[in-house]
Amino acid sequence: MNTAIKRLKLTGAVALSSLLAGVAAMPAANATEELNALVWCDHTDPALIEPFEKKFDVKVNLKEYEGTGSALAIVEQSQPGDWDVFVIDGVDVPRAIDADLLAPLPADELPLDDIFPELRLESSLMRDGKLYAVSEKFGYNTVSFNKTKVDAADMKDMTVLWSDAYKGRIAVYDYYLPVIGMVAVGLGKKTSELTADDLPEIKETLFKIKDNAKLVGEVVSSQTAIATGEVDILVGGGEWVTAGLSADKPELDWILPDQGGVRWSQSIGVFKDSKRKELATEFVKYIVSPEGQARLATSSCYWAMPANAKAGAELTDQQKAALRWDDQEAYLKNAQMYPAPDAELDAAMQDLWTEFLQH
Amino acid sequence: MTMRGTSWRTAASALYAVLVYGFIFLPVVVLVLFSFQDGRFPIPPFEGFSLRWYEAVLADSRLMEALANSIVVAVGSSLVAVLLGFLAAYGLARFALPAKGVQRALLTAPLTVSYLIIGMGLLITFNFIGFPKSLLAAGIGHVVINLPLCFAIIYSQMGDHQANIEKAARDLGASEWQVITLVTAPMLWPALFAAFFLSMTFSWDEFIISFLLTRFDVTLPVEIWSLLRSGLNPKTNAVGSLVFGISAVLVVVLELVVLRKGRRA
Amino acid sequence: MAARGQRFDLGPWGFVAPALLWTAAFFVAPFVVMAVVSLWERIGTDLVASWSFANYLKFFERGHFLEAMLNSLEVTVIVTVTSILLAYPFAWIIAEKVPPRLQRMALVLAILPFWTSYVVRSYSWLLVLANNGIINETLLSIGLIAEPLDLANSRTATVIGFVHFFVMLLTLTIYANLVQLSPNYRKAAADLGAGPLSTFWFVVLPLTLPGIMVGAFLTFVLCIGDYITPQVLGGNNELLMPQVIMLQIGRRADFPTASALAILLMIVVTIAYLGFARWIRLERA
Amino acid sequence: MSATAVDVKNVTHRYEAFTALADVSLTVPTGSYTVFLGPSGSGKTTLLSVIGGFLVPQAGSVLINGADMTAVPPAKRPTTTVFQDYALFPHMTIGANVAFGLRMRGIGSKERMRRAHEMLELVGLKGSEAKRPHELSGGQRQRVALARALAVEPSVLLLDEPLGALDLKLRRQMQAELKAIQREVGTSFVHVTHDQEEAMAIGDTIVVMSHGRIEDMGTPERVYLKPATLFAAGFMGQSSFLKGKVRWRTGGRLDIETPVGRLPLPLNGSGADTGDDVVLSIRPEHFVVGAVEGAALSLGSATVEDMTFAGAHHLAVMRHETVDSFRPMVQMPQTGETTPGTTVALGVLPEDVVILKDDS
Repeated sequence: MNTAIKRLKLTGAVALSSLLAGVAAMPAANATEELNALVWCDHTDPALIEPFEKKFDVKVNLKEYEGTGSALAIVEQSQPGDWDVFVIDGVDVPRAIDADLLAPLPADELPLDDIFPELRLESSLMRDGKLYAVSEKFGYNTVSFNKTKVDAADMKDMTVLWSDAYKGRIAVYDYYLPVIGMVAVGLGKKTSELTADDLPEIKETLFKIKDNAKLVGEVVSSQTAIATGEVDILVGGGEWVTAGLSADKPELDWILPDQGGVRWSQSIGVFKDSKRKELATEFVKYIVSPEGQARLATSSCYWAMPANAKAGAELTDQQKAALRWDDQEAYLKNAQMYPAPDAELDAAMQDLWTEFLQH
Repeated sequence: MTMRGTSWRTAASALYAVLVYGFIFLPVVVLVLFSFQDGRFPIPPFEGFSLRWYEAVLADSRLMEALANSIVVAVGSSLVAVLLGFLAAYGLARFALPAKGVQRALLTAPLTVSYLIIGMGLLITFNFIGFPKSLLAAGIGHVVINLPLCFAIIYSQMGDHQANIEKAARDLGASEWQVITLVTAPMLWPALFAAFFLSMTFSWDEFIISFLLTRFDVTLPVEIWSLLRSGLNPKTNAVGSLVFGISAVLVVVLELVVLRKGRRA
Repeated sequence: MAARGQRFDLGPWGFVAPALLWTAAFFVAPFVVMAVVSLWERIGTDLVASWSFANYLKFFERGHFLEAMLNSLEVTVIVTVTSILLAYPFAWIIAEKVPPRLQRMALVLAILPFWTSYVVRSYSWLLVLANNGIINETLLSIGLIAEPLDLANSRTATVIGFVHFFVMLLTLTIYANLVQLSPNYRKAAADLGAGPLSTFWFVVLPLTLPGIMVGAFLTFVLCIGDYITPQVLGGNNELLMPQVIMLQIGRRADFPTASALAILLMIVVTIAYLGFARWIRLERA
Repeated sequence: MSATAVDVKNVTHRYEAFTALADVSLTVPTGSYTVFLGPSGSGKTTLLSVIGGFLVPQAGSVLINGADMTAVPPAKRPTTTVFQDYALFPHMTIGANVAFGLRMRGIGSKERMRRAHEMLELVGLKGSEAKRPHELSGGQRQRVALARALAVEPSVLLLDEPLGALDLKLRRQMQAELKAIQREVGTSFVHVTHDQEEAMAIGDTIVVMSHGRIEDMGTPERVYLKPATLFAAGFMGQSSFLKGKVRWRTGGRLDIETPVGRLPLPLNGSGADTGDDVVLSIRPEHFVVGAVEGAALSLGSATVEDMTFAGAHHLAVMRHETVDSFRPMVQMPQTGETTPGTTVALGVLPEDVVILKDDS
């Protein structure tokens, strides 16, 4: 008995100390400096981050979020200087500039001329001649679908989503801005001119979609739903849903309906209160460089078009096909930007969205 | 009761038990099975056996870091919770203090409040006083939820018999400190261990408080949550199966070694 | 007999104070802060100390908040009742039908899935319940159904996910109660002429009721405050209170509204506690 | 060493409305075996706690070996206690349990173990050092508790109902052993019990307590044969009581009027005086049954109502022929023809009657 207990104590002590030793050794990347970035999930791919970490002997801490509102909420819950790099929706950059969050970028050090012209977005990203953020990735919130189960021709008309043709076979991406934008486009409105007066009609349409929808989900639930056959149509989907899955699920496709679609674009900037602005700027430079762009375009969370046209040289043909590299000219023409509501309209849209979820 | 009646009842009981066990283990079996899926989707059909998702998990430095963070928080917060719970239980069980009922109610009150609300309260408060989101903040939250549990478990084991044993130690010349370290704590070892173990389990699996209160140094459940939101693949199954495997072995070993012994005692 | 504390006055507060202070600082104080903030308002990006009940009024004015509370209550009640009904016979079988030396093993086995990560467990249910998940595939292949059942992404899925967790928890608590029961009670009842059913109904059930109620209350508290299960399994087809609260925090940093909702949720739990109170002595549980 | 081990002076202690000790004074001679006897709630355990230092009385003082110990904690007193539930440390071996007090006194482990070994040998548990409390029987645990308390060589050993948890046979055996051990070590023992047979078998002095007061104190023989109070007479063994009134007292004799007639009695140590109400107490074995002759006084006759067999003798409960309230309990021979319903003549020798003040 006695020895059994001693043995037990010993085993326990050994297990615990080895555990603690392991824990202590764990944060192996004992890099000298750290960079804190607030990002969408595509930036968390080690294949994207590790080359930068190695080159600058730095540890990049990444916090992912979905939706500018969440990002601003996170910033609000932090202390000044906590954050260095900010990846934010292009249309929301003015909000960030208004809130005095961003620092000007050295425009001459960035490959601005290589950015697709539609993505330069001077009106949003620049103010008083200073550049505050640079576009890095873009794509579309339209309709993804399973072409073995759904007639691709049907998908050309967005109104099919609120008829009951595909009742119970639809999933909706749970992010209010693109989906509200899409519906607005479907209703023939301009996303850039939305006001509170447009909301009732949008609400009515959204509720019709909800009646047809099986679920409303974030990136993974909606991806899971369409990949597992839970649903056949994903409203708000696009290449970011299907491109990464193309190898395993060739039957998944996406389309820009005749009414058009919503184009999203991410941009990247440096926080004004950052204590490591130089390093942060280096990170921005890396992300918009052709190599960084190619890795970002095909990162694990979701694929989408790089903003830098030169990234094409770094991508394989198969990757480019999945991204529809060659169709971009036509697509860009038929897509509108995300809505960029002011704070009041934004709150109204979020309430609308909560009601939509609860409908 | 006839023999036939008895065996019919036994068969019905056995069937019921098998069904409930099936229900309980269904998600676990599916989880583990599809962690070996040789394809991108953890759903039928099973395409073949592969360990690639386990490799992916072990190669994922963020997951491994989160695992380490979880261990630190679970061990650390449980130690604090057990220590505070033990001291409070000792104080309340052994001394004449005013308003004992109120004190006990206060100490156990967090049991009746949802983790979400506790986490949110801490988030807002820390935000106001400028205490940064961190592993430490999450650890503090975990102590809040585990302290009542530890207190209740230990307090329930401090009866009159135990009081007499402490009295005997004092009578034989032990100082107050010696009574606690040489008699009370070792005597209550099973209760202390149970409290620690339960506390570890809860902390290990706790999501919402860690989610609200950490920034980069997230715990494993929060990292798994991020993993879930960033794409569908059997990696989630693999990490879930790993966690389950390790914990299950630990639990069974504890059951066989420690609790068996405790029962004999 | 002996007066405790009159003799060894080495500052008994020193023992109790750390835990009390911890609870005061990290439980009571945050709650007070939350109560204060709930009277403020978020206007635009600013927090305004407006000292009004606007956030509480919002709860009653806006249908979707109230609806979330009702959904939460419905789901929680369904889950609590279903879990008890499933777990009681199961615990009884383990306590009565399983040979004593195997009982602990049977019990450990019954709660082993506790130790899969909670988040992963919910996700795993999503895969089990999916249209081409294991349940639908099995039912289809044996020809029991022609079309896949709509199980995932619904209230049903949320309830199943919850029930799975709480059946394990309740089996544990009910079993503990059943084995504590002296076999002499049942012998006495049988001796006095009660059949198995009346023995159960008049003797065993009333004696185990306090234990069941403690378990039921724990289930209630944990269920009504949980975010993960409905978020992963519910498919956003309806929102429960924790989801609405998280929406306020996560998407707009509207702490005043979130605080008000949290306090309302706490009031509901407190009412439930009072309902359960006659059975519950938490600190001795 | 002082001749008085424990000197309790005017100790009073109350728990809220309940008076546990009311102005209690007593002395325990060094090297004696003293037993506190009384029903539960009589204050005997409280008194032991006061001596052991677990309780500071609200009034009065306690001297041990002549030094005032009233407010000294137990650890600093030359007393140790054997608890009713033994209070063995469940997580320690028997050896470690016995050596605990020595460890607290900073004695080296070798010496401790040697002493523990000695003590275990003394209580008849040689070689049990490595066992744990749960491996021992109740009687063995009791011995360990004794060894543990004696190991630190206290001048006074306090035993709080030490035999209460044992079965009767073991109890009688342990009584003898306790007494033998006490003689061997010479330590003063103070033993609390509610079992009067145990008290008589074991004590040099018996202290009978009731309602926080000392009712009687003396050798077992004295307390049994000449109890000082009605309570002591009733609590120590069985007695039959007969009320009476002292008609007159002359010299060493009393003439007492009772329902069964006038009884001329010697004083028998009583302080009763003319006009006092008294109670006469008679032990079962002191009744003279059948032929009441010689010096025996006649008490009239009584009918046997019930007989119980007590091994060495029978015990008869009787109803007096003329006095309904007098129900003598009478010891009858082991063998005999007396059956319920039989009427017999009763008598008693004058010197066997205990005359007590009627304080009811």
